[in-house]
Amino acid sequence: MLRFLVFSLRRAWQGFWRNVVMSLAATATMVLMLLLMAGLVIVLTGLNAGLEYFERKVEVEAFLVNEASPPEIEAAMAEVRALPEVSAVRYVSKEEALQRFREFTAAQGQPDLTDVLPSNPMPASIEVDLVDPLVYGEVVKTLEAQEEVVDAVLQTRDVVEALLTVTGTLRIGGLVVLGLVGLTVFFIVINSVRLAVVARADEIEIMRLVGASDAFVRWPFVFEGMLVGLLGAIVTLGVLALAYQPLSRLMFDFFQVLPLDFGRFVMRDVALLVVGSGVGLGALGSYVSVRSYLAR
Amino acid sequence: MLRFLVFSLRRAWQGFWRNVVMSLAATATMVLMLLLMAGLVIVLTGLNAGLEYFERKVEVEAFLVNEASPPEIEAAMAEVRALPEVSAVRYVSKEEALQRFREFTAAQGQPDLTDVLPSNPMPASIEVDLVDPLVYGEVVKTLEAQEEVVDAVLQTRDVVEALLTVTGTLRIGGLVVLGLVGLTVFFIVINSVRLAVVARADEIEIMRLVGASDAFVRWPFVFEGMLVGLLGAIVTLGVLALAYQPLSRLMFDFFQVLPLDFGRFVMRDVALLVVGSGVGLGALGSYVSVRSYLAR
Amino acid sequence: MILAPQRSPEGAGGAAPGRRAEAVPLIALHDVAKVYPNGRQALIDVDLLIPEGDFVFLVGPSGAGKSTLIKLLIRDELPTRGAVFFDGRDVVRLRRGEVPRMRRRIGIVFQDYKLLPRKSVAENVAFALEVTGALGRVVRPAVERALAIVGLTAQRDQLPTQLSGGELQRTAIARALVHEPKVIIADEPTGNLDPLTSWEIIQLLLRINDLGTTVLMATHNAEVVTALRRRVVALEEGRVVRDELGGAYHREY
Amino acid sequence: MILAPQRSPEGAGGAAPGRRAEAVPLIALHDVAKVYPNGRQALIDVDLLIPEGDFVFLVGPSGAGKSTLIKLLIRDELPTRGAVFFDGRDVVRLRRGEVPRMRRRIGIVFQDYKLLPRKSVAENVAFALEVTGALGRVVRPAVERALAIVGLTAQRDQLPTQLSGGELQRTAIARALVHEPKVIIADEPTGNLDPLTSWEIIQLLLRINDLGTTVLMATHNAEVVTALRRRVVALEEGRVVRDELGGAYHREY
Ligand SMILES: Nc1ncnc2c1ncn2[C@@H]1O[C@H](COP(=O)(O)OP(=O)(O)OP(=O)(O)O)[C@@H](O)[C@H]1O
Ligand SMILES: Nc1ncnc2c1ncn2[C@@H]1O[C@H](COP(=O)(O)OP(=O)(O)OP(=O)(O)O)[C@@H](O)[C@H]1O
Ligand SMILES: [Mg+2]
Ligand SMILES: [Mg+2]
Repeated sequence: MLRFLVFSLRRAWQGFWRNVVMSLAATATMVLMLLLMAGLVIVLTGLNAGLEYFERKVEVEAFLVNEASPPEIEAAMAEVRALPEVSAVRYVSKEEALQRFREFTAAQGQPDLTDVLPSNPMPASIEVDLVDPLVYGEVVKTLEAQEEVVDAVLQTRDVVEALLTVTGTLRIGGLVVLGLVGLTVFFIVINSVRLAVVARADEIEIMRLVGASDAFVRWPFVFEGMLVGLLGAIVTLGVLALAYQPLSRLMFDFFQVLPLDFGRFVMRDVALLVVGSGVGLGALGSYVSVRSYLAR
Repeated sequence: MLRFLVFSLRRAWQGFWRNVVMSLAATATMVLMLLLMAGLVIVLTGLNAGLEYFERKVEVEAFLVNEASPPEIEAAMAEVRALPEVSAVRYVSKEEALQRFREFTAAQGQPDLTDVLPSNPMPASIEVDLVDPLVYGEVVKTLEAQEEVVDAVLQTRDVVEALLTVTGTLRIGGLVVLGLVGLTVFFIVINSVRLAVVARADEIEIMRLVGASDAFVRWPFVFEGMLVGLLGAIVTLGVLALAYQPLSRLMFDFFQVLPLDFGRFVMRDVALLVVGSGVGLGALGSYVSVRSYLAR
Repeated sequence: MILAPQRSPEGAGGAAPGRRAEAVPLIALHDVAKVYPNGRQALIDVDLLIPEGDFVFLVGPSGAGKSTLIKLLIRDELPTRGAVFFDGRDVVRLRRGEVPRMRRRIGIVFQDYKLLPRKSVAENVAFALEVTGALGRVVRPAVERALAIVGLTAQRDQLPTQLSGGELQRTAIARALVHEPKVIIADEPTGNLDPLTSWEIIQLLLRINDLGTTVLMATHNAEVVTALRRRVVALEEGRVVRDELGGAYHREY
Repeated sequence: MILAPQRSPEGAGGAAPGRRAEAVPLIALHDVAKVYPNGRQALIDVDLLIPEGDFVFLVGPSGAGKSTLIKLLIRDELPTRGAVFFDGRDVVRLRRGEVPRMRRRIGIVFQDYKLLPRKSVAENVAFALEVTGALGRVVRPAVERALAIVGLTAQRDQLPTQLSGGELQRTAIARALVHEPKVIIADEPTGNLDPLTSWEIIQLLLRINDLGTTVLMATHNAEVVTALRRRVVALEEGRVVRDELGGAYHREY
């Protein structure tokens, strides 16, 4: 068994080099396809990280009555903080609220209307971050129950849902594109491995006529396909490594809000994906192609 | 000459069918690659149309003094309308402005503060659409000169530039992706045509030994490559036609503001692109591949 | 399975005596016909028994069906009608895994050599041993011996494209011998060899036959056939027209 | 260019008389050596003049360099040393476009046939005419005539994979004849043919030669060579060891 494995591996290595034009052509295809896939995965991961950042901004906001005293507010906040759906609770004073509003309208290019107001109209508020932006649970009810402190709870449900629709659409769109490109990559790679095997159909036929069993014919080809995939993956990773610096700078510029540890983790996943799909597709392509000649 | 052309075309046709496994494998690759490219072009065109729509919303806004009389306002508007940079001029009354502000804050999920105001604080305004969002020209100066009517001109230059930076980045990013995918498509197609030719190197050698001139060997192969490209393009267009309905619905949902004639025009361009690059790549791939065997 | 031995005594009729008619026939064709998909009838009504240890010349004009008969024996083609037995087993009904095992017991020299184009002479010869699962240390000396026999030691590392016609043919012969098969089937093994080398190959086959290996050889070499006076089976347009012991090449085809 | 005709009277020395020594030699090799990239010396010190209209047998044991000599003539390989002339032109110095034109004037039967695998018998034969730019209405009847001559009319639409060894060889012969070339160079053209068909092919070549076509034929067919008593050039280990008019095959190789 081990002997057969070693034997097949040696055969595969020979086969690769004796067909070197074909092998390198197949490898080149492999590299381009893996790059395409890796690039897409990286972009989508970045997009996803960006979307998550937006989603994390979703929160429940309770406007407080002007008369609420600090201890009352503290008590209300403690009660909310105890809920399992809640990840964080913050107090925003009247002044902070006005400041934020001014910044917001300025950023929107709207004229600052707060100057013409006789007094600060913004209420103080409690901001509640949720563990899952779609699971409100008891949060709203709990806040509304604090009648002596809370004036009104901002029902951001609509906004949240609108936002989540957008991010969801982008995510699904991204996954669909990834799926389609993945399928394309799959077929292209299988196809080019197949072309290389088709060109050697005569060889397979001769081997069989001389008494080679199916396994004897198949495994060297499968290993050769894996070799093509591995080589393709290595080249791809090399290219990605070279492109890493400029690429990650571009990513940070684009999705300014990414968590800092994004790059390292994603690259490890991408490397696994590239090597896995390279080797896997190479093996599968050879297996399928050789099978159609062995089936006869 | 014509005889040679007909002869070569017949040979190409024969060659295609006598290598049908190879030919169809190359065609399949071609189809996938053309689909990838066409899909990308369509998405980018849609994105572009969306961006243009946003850019078109860029405008200059002049807030009017409360005392301005209708004829004075008319006169000011006429003067602005006469400027070549201007594409349209609109009057927005105080009521309209308040209404818009309410809708805007509601859409942003902000509490409606206008209820607490003693009177309508929003000024009436003149909105000016520009032909090119970056060319203000005399517009701002002209408006500011109308001192008895215009209170202040909204300097949206910053906002406009921020917006244009974003759309510009998206456009350039799109073009870069398109360029990279285009290159990938180019190499993959050339590569798979080359694989098909490599497999027939012996044939080329035999033809030459029997006294075939280079042209005699080359042109049937080039036409065969074009045939593969054409067939690939036709299949691709078929797939696109089938996907047209659901695709364009999706596009409208996504970029809700597309001009209505988007689909038809883009599809014509995409069709030309697909056929052109299919046939061109097929021919080029064959030409290059055969040349390497003729050069010997 | 049982058919072949049973029918052997009377099976082939008057035309096919066979040197050791009582022995179990190693190869048996019963009423075989082969029509190729394009309609060409390559074999008709072929009955043939070859006992173990026989030496048989298969002669006949170009296109008579000699190679087709050989292809049926190794199950490269399937008969349209009739049964083909090798060592008592119906070749057509072998299960997938059994076909390679059957082929490994035969040494075949193909008319078009069928060498692996990207393997050297030595590797091509070694291949026939490797498929039997032979160990590396057994393979090397056996290959060298086979190459020495056909006189290709100097060419051992050349690829088929770097060989002369006769060297290709000798490589094919070496490959057929190297695993010491039960039967050697050689399709025109001396067509590209000079008379001297041809005689050496024939002498070799005779010696191997003396050691018990059955030999079936399709040939156009009238001189050899006539000189050796072994069993001659003559095909003409797909039919066995002659099957005689100690025959000559006879009639000028 | 001027060299070949000039050297022709004395060129080949005592060993190479040539039937019409005064005539312009159609083929001339001067001091040719061929070493293959792997170091094998296939030809050494070869001088050979073949006047127009000659009929020459090229004999020698397997691996002597016969096919290599033929490959040099059609510029399939380039000589390591020396010059090869065809019809007064140095074959090595031909410009790109001239090589196909030169090859079209030669009809070649390759030892391994070199048929186009995806073209039928008729298409393969037609190909040699089509490359000359012949019109379709000329091609058809010429192809049919060539196929009739070699007896392959019935197989005209079969692909090479569907042919017997002798049929492949005859297809190659038909392709070499069909465009009525100035020279026919045949490398072992009867190796896979039965004696009767072989004789028919030889007779055909003799008739074509009588009409003025030069014929160079590498062969192992001792019977034919000895019977015809034409010019025989013998190679051994890359050297011309014999060149005589009316020679026999001689020595058993
Ligand atoms: N795959 C095929 N498809 C169709 N016809 C075939 C096929 N193989 C062989 N034939 C035909 O069957 C006939 C017998 O072929 P076969 O190869 O058995 O002849 P042969 O006796 O070996 O001749 P040779 O001495 O020339 O090798 C020939 O006429 C040939 O054209
Ligand atoms: N491409 C090549 N590379 C290396 N060596 C070669 C090549 N072609 C031929 N040879 C060697 O050159 C020698 C002469 O070969 P050639 O084909 O000329 O022999 P030949 O006289 O035609 O023999 P045969 O009668 O067997 O066809 C042989 O020993 C062969 O191994
Ligand atoms: Mg045969
Ligand atoms: Mg030779």
